[in-house]
Amino acid sequence: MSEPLLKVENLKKYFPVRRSILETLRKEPPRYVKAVDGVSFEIARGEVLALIGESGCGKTTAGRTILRLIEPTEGKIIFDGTEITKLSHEALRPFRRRMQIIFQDPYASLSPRMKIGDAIAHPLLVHSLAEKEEAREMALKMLKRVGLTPEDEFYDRYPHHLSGGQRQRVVIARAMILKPEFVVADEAVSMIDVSMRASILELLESFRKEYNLSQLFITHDIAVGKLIADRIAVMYLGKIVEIGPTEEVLKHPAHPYTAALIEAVPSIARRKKEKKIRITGEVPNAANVPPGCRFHPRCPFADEKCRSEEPKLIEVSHNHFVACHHPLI
Amino acid sequence: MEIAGKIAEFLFGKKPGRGMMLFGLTIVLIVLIMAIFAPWIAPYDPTQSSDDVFAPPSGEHLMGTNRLGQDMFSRIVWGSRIVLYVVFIATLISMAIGIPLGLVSGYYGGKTDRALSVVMDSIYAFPALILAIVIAVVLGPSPLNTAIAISFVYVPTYFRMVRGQTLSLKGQLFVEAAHAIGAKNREIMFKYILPNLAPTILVVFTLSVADAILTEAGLSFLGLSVTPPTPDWGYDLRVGQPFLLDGYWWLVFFPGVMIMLLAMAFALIGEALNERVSLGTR
Amino acid sequence: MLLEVKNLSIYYYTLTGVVKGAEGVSFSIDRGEWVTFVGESGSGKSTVAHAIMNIVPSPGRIVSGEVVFQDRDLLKLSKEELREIRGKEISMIFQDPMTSLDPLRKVGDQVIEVMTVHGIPEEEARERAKELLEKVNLPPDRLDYYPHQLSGGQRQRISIAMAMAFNPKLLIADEPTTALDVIVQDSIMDLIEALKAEGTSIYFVTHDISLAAERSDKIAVMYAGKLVEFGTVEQILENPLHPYTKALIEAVPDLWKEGKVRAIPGYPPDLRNPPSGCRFHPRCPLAKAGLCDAEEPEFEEVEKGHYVACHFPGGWRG
Amino acid sequence: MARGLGQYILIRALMIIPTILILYTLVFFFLRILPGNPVMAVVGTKNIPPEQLEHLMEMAGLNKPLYVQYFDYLKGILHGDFGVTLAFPMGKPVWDYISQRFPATLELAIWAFTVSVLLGLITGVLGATKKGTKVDTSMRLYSIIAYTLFIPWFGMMLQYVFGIHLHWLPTSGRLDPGVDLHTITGLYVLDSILTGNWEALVSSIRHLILPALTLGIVLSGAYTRLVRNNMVDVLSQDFIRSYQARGVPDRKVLWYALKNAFIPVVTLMGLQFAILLGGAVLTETTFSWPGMGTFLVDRIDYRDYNAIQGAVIFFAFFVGVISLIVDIVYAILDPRVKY
Amino acid sequence: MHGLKYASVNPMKRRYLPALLIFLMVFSVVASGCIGGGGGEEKTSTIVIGVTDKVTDLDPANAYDFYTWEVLNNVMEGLVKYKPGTLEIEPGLAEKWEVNEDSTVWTFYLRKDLKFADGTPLKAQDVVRSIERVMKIQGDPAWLVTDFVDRVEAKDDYTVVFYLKQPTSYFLSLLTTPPYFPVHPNYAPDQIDSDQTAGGAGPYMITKWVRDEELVLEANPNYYGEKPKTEKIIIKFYRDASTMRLALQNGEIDIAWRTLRPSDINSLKEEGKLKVIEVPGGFIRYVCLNTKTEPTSNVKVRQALAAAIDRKEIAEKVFMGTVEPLYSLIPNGMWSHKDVFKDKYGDGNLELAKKLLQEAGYSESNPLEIQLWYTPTHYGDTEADLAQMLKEQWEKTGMIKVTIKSAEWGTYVDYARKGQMQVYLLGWYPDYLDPDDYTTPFLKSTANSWAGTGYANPTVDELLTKAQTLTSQDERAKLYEQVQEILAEEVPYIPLIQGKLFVVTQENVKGVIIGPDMIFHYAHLYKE
Repeated sequence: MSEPLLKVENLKKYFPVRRSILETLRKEPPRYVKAVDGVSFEIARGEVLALIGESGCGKTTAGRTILRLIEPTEGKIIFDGTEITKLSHEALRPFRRRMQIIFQDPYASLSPRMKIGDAIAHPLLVHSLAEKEEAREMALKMLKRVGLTPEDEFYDRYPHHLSGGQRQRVVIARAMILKPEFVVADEAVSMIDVSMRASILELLESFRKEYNLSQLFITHDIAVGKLIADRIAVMYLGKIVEIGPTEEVLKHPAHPYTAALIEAVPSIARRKKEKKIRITGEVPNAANVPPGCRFHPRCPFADEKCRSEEPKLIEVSHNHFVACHHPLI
Repeated sequence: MEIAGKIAEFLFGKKPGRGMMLFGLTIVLIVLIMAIFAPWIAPYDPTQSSDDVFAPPSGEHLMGTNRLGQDMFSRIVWGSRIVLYVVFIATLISMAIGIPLGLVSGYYGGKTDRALSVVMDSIYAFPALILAIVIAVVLGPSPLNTAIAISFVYVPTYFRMVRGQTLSLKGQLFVEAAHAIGAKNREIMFKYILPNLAPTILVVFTLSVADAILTEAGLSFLGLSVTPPTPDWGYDLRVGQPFLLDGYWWLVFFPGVMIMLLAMAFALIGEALNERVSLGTR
Repeated sequence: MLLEVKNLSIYYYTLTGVVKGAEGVSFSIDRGEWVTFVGESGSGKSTVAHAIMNIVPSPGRIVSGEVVFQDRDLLKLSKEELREIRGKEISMIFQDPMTSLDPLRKVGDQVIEVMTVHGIPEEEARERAKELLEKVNLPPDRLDYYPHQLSGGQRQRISIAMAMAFNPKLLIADEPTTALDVIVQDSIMDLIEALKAEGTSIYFVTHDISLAAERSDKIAVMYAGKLVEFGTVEQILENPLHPYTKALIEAVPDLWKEGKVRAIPGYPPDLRNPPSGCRFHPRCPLAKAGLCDAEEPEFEEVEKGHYVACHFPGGWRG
Repeated sequence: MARGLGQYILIRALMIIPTILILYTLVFFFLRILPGNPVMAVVGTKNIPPEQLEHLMEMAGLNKPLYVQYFDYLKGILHGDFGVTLAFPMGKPVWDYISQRFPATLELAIWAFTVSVLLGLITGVLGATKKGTKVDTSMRLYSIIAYTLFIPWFGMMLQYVFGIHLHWLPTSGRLDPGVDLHTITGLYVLDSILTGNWEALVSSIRHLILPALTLGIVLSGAYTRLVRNNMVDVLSQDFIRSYQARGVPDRKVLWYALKNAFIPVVTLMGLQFAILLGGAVLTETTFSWPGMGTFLVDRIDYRDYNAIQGAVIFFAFFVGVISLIVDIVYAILDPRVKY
Repeated sequence: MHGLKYASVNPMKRRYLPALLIFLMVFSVVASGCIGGGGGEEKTSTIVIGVTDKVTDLDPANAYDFYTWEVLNNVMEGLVKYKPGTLEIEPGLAEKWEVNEDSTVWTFYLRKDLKFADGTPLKAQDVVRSIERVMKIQGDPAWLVTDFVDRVEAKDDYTVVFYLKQPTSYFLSLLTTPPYFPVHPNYAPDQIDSDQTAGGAGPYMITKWVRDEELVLEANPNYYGEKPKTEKIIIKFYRDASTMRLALQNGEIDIAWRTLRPSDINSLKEEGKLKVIEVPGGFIRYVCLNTKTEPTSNVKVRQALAAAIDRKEIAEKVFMGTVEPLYSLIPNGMWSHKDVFKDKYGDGNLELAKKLLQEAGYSESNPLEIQLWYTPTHYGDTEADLAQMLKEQWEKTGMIKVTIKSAEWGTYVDYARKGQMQVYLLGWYPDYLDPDDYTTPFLKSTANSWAGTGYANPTVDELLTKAQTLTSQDERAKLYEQVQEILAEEVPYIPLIQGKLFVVTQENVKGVIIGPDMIFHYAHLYKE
């Protein structure tokens, strides 16, 4: 395997809990929400890694921290051999061109007062890749490329004239105009109507082929992950609990949590299924992470060891790692 | 042409509040015309006294004459200049200070922001008219000084509005997206945040103009705005007040109505704009 | 027949025009039956749900139709009569658990209130509230919490607890799990299923057809304010007759299905100005000029209990 | 919880200090920009020899360096000493004035405030529940017109109609001449009730009506608008429909909606109170109301530094206290607020 | 039918109607209460007087404004006083007095039956204590004592001797001023006691004092003289003339005293429902001209300005006939008064003004530019009109351009004292009624620094000093006439008008007596 494009090592992001004036005065120790608590993975060129987890598991924070839209607390982010964790903002700018992000909410990720054509052209101007006219031309081409035609008509529209699916195309166009090598797609389709989702996924897939684009695809929907990812990583409370090739993980989930997730997903193809694993309760607050295995309070198999000792990622089959004392395989 | 059409569409298009908008704009336009063409519109010299004192409204004196025999209509016409001058200078000054300060303060945050916010909040929370009175008295009566006194109390209005909006816009995804494409802070502030503030600024502008008109009138009512014989609505109202008891209602009625009509016109425009703005996005 | 909706139309009189939120919708629900309404956002599935309760939010108005519930047209009842039915005979849970509880009042007070407004004494209501919470797997002390102190899933459980207060004949669930994670979604679905087991009919709204697949008895597919297909789960999923239904099934990523998903081309129409003829024709692969764009297809029973509104039902098979 | 609230109040109260400091500093230096001083105002055109002028300046403490004057006064404030007047008369504690004048303003403010909130609630709720109808339109127009009423003009019109024309109500002052009232709080209506003085009660209420209506109506416009918009907002929320769907009677639902709509109104109240105090200056001037507003305007005429500073500081303090109370009320009303 | 609408619920009506009804009920009760009792039952023993002036300081050692002096005159008394309505001095607390030859030692013999309002006896020592107190406190009006009195002694319980610094012919008129009034021992001995209501030995005593709101006077039971005709006088303080006039017309007060606006007086007179009583007053208004700075340092310019003024027009238009034109600093009707400005320039003499301006080098193309200052509140609302009128009159010459400026009182006075204004308006209330008080403070170079005209003329200084020490009125009159001639020639001041006083009362009020001292003695008032 060649050198990975992106390498993340032991990434952590702790947010201090905003203390009230009283707590500050009482000198209570600061508390942290451990949104990302030691995450490591690699993504090869052209590879899609799906990061899956329930809301609040830290997957979104992880995505943003990797792009340094949020400053990491600890850990290393190595992009194409360069550690970008500590780069100054100025030094980071060239990397911004090569790494992009697509957000979940297409309504909020475009400035309401900017024509969508200008929004797409702006990255070119920011990185001095083109003059105004040229940028416009390129933006027009990109509009056509993402299927917003007639493109010159779309160029002058404002976001509120567009539907959610169309906006997401604009967002993708804006990210892709820089021909990035890596993109974080943060729940890129979860706010899009079902009928439209597939086409957005197709669009991303086409760029992947064209640019040999690596993707970190963040989603709560395993079915979507299955559709596009080469590998799947499952996150729970700030940690990756299982990571491996898509087929392998879905067919043979090693972590009880992964298994439960898979079983909870509704399906047309397998309507009346037997439930093997039932987990109860909800994800605890990331400010109070349970000791030991952080999944133990909800785990049907938890024992004393799980309550005290934190499991490490171990390889259960080729390239398939799990952090569990009692893996299912 | 196209832009003009769009502006016209924005202002007069069949949208909610069209009636309010039209009414407001008409009045503002009338007052503006009065101010610009005062020498041609006013039939008399507004400062010239005559022996024809306390004449009731008639064909000769549309709004009657005052105790010195000055033509009230001419004074109202010329008075529009002072009101507009004071109010617009005041609003411009406060915008010129409040908006950039709020933008930078909100965007960068930090200790300066906190200190500035405390100062602005303190002034903001204090009764504006009282502060304006103190400042106006100290600076002495002149339209420019009045404008300064008024602008002083509106700086925090703009500052707080812009700062608050900047703070919330700063957390929006599209700003994060701008970071992600590598835009610089200056670009983000002026290309992404400021344009999104514009509609709110416009609304606050019209509302603060409406408010400033009343503040100006309040200051001149207390005799702090202009020196006679300069025609000024608030001042004329003040000097006309004692004569209300003698039945010379026109001395009080017309200046008062003009003040409120103009303020109302701006408030109506602001209200209509507000509806358009909240309708325009999303 | 528990509920029979006949020719129901709801329009929204907005400032920018009249939005025909739902038009000519007819269907019926039997006792103990679970009917799921699927469709894209804006297809009218929630609007119909609101109309059954006669709580269409302003500026919406029910312009025609009947909602016959246990032989009474709900739309013709007096306020007081309707109030008696709401919350007792028919319960409703809403999409967003964040906003469907009054943020200023303790959830307990809200739960108890459902009972007291229907004539149960306060003390008894309090006791029953505790039981209800247990039923939805919440500790009774949650009664003293404010909504913001609960998670989304917990809040939705509270909503269900309230809906269960009287063993309603009908539960209207308007996308109750959209804002929730899959595991929580699953447990909420279990609760609704438990309610069904006690004899309650379910009117379930979702945009996720796979969610409909698992637990419903019948599926109703809505498109652009119209009911386009209605039938049993098997009929709809295994033998879809409307091209939209088929496209919808194919567009959903499914963990257990191999192969690609296929997007539906085009965009849903603007309901201020819906397309002529069949509303789906601009996106339909089968559309025939001069027919589909001119003539509105009838909503007809094609096989027993399987209704469809299409000029070419199942036409892709050749 | 209770302890938390107590400490919160304390800390929140401490935050009034910077506000006071900022306003004091502003006013202190503003007052000294132009030549002239209170001693001059006292002396006026009187033929007073220079030595005596010097003596008067010394008595007023005006010949000390500016920074000394600045800190001296500040020191006094810390001990609750607002200094003494420097003109007409010289040497009378400013606090005596404030304690005499403030209750008048407070009484006017309370009544005007009540009028404005009541009117705002009634018109706002009316507008919201009949959204889109003529009633709604008229309520919105009411809001704008009320907001743009020019206080002196409106006051004069009321004086003209109810005083001069109809002779129903007095047009100035707080009590009829010759009505004896033993003051306890300085709030005449309250004092009348406390002392069982029926004559004073009627008299003081009659004097209050016109100024309180003037100020109250003008300020109600903002409430109308806010209540209407909030109410429209709240009424469109799911929990309202959810109440309806549960069979909760409409009257109760409206009450719950009102409670929710009222919370942002509470936050407005603090600010409105400040505006109210500003408006009180004009109202007091129009109705010869012997309150803080007229006091301030009079003292500005004399350039009475200490009195102006004292009044401004007191206003700042009072406004701070009001906003503190508003915050506390807010925290009590809204369980989502953390402190 | 169409969803739930609140329109048909109407809980509003049910919820708020009661509140509204209660409000309306209260309102109507209150309103009708006033119709019934608005006129009030006749309380003949009480008279309510409205004023817009303020009582600043109840301590005669510091009070130095007209209205406060009036109140002090009603609750205190001096050793001598003016006979009501005249300038004739008559015995007050002192039943008789003696003066030495060069009028430097004055001996007064007190009445034996003197008591303060609370019954405390008043002795010579109290007089001495009071005078010494004034000298110690050094308040505003202290110079009225310290400039003249060297020391004061009590020979026995009933004899007081004043030793003066220099011969003072008009010492008795000084004695009628409040700084010479004996005060109750309750007054703080060596500091200002602004809110002290113990008073002195006057016909009234203060029974209630709410600053800026109300002052209640009741007849002093221990007063040596005649009992006041009205037991109780209530003084209501108004912020402005309009509200006072309203109160008068509304029947809330019996008398509107200082100061209604000229327009109010005029229309009340025309209306004829109330009595308007006119009293001459010693209050004068004049223009100050800076003799030190360009262009008013040029005497021709000053003369031209004086010539162009039309006092009759001012009196008519600005003051609506409530004042009379004044052609000298010494008021009309006071001995030695001469219409010097009328004789020299006439009224509105534009020709003469133009001629003088031309002589000074100005023309229509090169106009004289001046700044006219006024102060907006101190002299009332008419001040702005006065400034406007002067501007118009001066600009009528075609050779003058006037810019009007204004400053608040405290600043205005400072500007004046520093000589920073060019042409400005001031006014003068007499401290004591003697031509000296209308000349020396203006023209004597050692005494006129307050006015800021910078005027100094050794001849005038000499004339004035001489006039002060002479005792013969005829001889003094000659000197003052001479001074007035010089004043008209050199024009450091241009006299404009002299005020009149107006008392407007309800029909049934009788006994309004105000003398040349302009003090209203309430003791003579009564209602019919």
